[in-house]
Amino acid sequence: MATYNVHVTIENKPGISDPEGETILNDLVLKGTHKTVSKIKTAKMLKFTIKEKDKKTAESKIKEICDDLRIYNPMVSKVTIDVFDA
Amino acid sequence: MATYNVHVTIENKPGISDPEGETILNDLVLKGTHKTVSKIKTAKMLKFTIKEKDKKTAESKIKEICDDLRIYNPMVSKVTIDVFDA
Amino acid sequence: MKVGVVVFPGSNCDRDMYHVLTDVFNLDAQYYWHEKSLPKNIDAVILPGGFSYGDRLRAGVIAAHSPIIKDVQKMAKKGIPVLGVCNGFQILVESGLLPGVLLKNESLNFMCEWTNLIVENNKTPFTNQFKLNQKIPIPIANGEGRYYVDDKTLKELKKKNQIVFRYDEVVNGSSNRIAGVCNEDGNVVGMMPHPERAVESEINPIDNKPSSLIFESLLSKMGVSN
Amino acid sequence: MSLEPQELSELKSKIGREPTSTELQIVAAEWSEHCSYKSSKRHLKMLPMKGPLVITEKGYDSGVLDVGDGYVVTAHIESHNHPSAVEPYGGAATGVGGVIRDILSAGTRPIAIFDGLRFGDIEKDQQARWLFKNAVTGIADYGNCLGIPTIGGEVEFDECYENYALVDVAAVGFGKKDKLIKNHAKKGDIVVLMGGSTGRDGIGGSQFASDSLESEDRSAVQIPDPFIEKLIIEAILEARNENVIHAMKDLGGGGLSCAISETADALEIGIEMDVSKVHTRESDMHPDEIMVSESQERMLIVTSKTKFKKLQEICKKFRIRCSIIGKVKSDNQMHIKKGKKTFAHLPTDVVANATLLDLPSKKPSYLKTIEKEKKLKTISDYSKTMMKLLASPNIASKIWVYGQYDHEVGIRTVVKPGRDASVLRLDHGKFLSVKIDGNPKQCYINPREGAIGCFEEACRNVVCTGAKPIGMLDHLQFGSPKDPEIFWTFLESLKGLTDFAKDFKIPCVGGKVSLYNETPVGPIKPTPLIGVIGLIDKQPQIPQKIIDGDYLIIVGDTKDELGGSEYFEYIHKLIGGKCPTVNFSESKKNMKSVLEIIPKQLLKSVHDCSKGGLAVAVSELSLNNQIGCKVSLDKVPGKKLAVDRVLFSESHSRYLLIFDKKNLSKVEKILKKNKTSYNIIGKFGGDKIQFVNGKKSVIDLRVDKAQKTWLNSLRDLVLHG
Ligand SMILES: Nc1ncnc2c1ncn2[C@@H]1O[C@H](COP(=O)(O)OP(=O)(O)O)[C@@H](O)[C@H]1O
Ligand SMILES: [Mg+2]
Repeated sequence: MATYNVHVTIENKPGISDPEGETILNDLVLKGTHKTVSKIKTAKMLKFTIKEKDKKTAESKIKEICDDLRIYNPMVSKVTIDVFDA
Repeated sequence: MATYNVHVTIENKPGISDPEGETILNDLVLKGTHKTVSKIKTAKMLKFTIKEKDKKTAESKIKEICDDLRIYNPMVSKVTIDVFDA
Repeated sequence: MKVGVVVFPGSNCDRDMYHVLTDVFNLDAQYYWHEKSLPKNIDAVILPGGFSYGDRLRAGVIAAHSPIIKDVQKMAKKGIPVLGVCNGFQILVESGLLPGVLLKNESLNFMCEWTNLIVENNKTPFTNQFKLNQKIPIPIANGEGRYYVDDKTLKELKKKNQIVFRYDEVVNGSSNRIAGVCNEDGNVVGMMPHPERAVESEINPIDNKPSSLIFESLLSKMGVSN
Repeated sequence: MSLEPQELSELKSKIGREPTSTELQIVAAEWSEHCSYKSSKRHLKMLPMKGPLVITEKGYDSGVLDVGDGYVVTAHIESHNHPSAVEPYGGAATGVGGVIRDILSAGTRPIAIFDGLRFGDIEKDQQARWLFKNAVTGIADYGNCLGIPTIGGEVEFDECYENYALVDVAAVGFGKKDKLIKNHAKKGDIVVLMGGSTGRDGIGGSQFASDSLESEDRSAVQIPDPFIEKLIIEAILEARNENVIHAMKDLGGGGLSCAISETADALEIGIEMDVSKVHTRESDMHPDEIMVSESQERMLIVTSKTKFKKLQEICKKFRIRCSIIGKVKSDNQMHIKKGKKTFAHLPTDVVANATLLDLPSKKPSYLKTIEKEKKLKTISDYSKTMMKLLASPNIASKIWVYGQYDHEVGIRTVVKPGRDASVLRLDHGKFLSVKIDGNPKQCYINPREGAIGCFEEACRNVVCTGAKPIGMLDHLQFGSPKDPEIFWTFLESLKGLTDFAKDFKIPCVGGKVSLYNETPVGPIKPTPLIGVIGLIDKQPQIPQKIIDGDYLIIVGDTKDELGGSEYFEYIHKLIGGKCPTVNFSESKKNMKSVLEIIPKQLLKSVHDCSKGGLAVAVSELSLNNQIGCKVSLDKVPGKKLAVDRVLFSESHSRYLLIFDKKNLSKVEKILKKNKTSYNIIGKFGGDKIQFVNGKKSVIDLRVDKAQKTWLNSLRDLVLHG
């Protein structure tokens, strides 16, 4: 058994608006002197610490948790899962 | 000039509690059948799209934006910046 | 008739709802803690507002996994009236009892204000005393109240008459100004605004009669006269 | 965290030996200004604390008022200034949490929150905007999650708070008199810690609140957890109903050190405690850290061994932890152990009672000339001035703030925020009216009259709803007390408040002192904040829609008192002039008349004149009702003054009464009978706000245009800079 850090990034699917990202872009960033930024998207991340026999199991386990427990709402969001050795 | 995707991850500094992560762990994940998870930490991510002459400039520019505009409060949070080619 | 008010850790409109059911409409209401089961002979179930589990991860998602939700699902299937208000609506959506999802308000802020609803479906157990298109002055109080469905689902909702309430004006950016929906059978209703805050004239600065019809509809559905 | 040299030698002589390191930490926490009130306590005694409705009980953190029929109202006020200045979101949120637990400690359910917010100039200063925005979100997120309505408050901006923030929170509770916790304990009882885990966050917090911001310990940040707090509230109220609580105290500044020593001292017992029994967040915490940690959302409970089982059951239901950390003894000592090893063993009265200081005071030299007025620039267009004032951050509608607060939850809110005081219905048919007010601009010019003015203004607001003031909360916020000039302003404010409280027979039921409020450029202006609680026996004055033809009467004289006014400070950038003063007998007379008219249900609306003077007060009525008005300045009672003075003077004790013409003679009859100074000054109608002087138009504004500006300018400023 080994310990893994698994990062789950939850973000809006393409096509679903992200008012928070837009607000940060328009009201904060572009108001200032930082004109080279063209887009901001927000996401939420959950960092799991998990003990499994290998990286692959860790990943599939977390995938299962995300789907079963509705860690993300499939109607509007998607997840990306990245596994790292702890 | 090239376009970069810059991911800014904002999370509570070590030693500072993360009530949201704890609730997700104890009231959702551990209530189910997923006992191999030992910790969950939440973080917020901002994904910037920026045009700069090189990777390094993109990174320092984003760092500057986050500090200037108080996108995070250095007293409680730390940020990690990752730059990717778009 | 017996009405169950389900209480989750962090519910905070449970006592308000209970007061309205018992003191205003003389119903036999009872609290049910989220770990308990619902009795078989219950006549209606209400999921009140609040911040179950502190709205962590997403409003309603953790409570949707509570043991009592299985019972609510059974009751719903049997056709028993179920009402979710605010966080209760979010829980119904997250537990799959109602379609759609509730996102952060477009303003990105919590919004507490009075608004007007329009009744779009007067066939549900909570709207049968309304005329179609009747207006209801009522307060909202939520941070994640923007109802969202994709275009395809929206068409379905319209076709199956599942839109129960719409806002009279744009309030939070919700799809089609939707404020409340029901399941296909019409017995499970979810709404973001708070009827329990609007049925008493003392605290309703506009008109408490329209909101009262939500509860009177339930009474009439059960054949009880108030 | 450390004691001053003379405090250290005092401690040594009191205990007759060298203190241990843990003892030093404990005593430093408890002897800090924040916990011990060492600079202020000796003087606070002057405030009248007793009254026919006041219930006193040892060890209460909140004031208790008997509101009849077996019911009580509790109230308390707190600030979280230093933490909010560096972490506005968490600081403001945990401020709410702290004051709520004080209300809970008495065994009453919190039913309302009030917030008083002060920041630098948000028009110029991006940092002030950031502080403001995040403090508001912090309060909203915490209060909303608890399901306790935030129903009133105030917001003010002044350059003296540059790079700083004052975040004051008051709370009100309600309950049955016979369910109040009667703090008591006997030998053999056990001491229980319930709630969140003890962590390193907030270590050094109370010391931090007493130091100036420059030397602060920046690790003193607390992470709010309103979800746990909500569960604590429900668990405690259930435990109260089951009678399993003997005594209770919330953990605030100074953490366990203060809670243990103060509880033991108040109940005249000893407590032996084992730090290894405390549920900690990290496993390697030192006893010193455990004793001074200011982790939030924790309560200390004294109960008996037999009742503990029930308490444990309740905590389990609400998924909160509770651990027995100690036991009650009869030796009046606090004995802190880890397993068998002793870390501190001190007499509780030594710990809980720091030696009080008697600091020198001296009248500040700036006061000699401040009341002299400089020549004002001439204004050619008062309509423009008026629009500018309506858009100014201090006068613009605060709807952007209270619209983010759930002010309806609990279904008690009869008069909602946005008017004067807010009104709650109670379970026995009576109503409670509450408002908090401060005015540092006036307090700077005249610390005594300014403080009295805040008190009168809060009373006025409560009176506008038909309530009789029954209790007061004060929160005294000043710079460093070691500066004799600052300490003088503190004493003057306190004396003023005392005089008013005694004369009006309004007891002080609670308060707080916050000193060392210093920004990098100097001390803040004196900022006393006053909360007034009023009781309505029958029917509150609920604002009704004003319509065409309604009459407007002003009660009270308008005087040449523009020092500290928005007109002087915002329009003319002038700090100085004559501060408004309260004439006690006039003030009482006006209150009496208004309180006599309201129950007769003759009035549609009652509003007081405060910030921005008569011009702003009348405009607010117009804007809230979307109707025009025409006011004759020459009819305003008082000595003849220039038009700008009549428009913008901030004289106290003035009320606006709005009513249907048909009630005129009845209203006048009461005013005349009481020999109240008043006059009919105008009428509502049309779609313009108009002020005339004789035949001459002074102000002429379109209601719709003015309303848009007034409603949106604060939001636009916050969101778009
Ligand atoms: N920070 C705040 N939180 C909640 N309500 C607020 C806040 N600031 C202002 N309000 C509300 O807005 C209204 C006007 O406030 P204010 O101008 O301070 O009133 P007044 O001039 O009568 O003292 C009041 O009802 C007040 O309670
Ligand atoms: Mg007022």
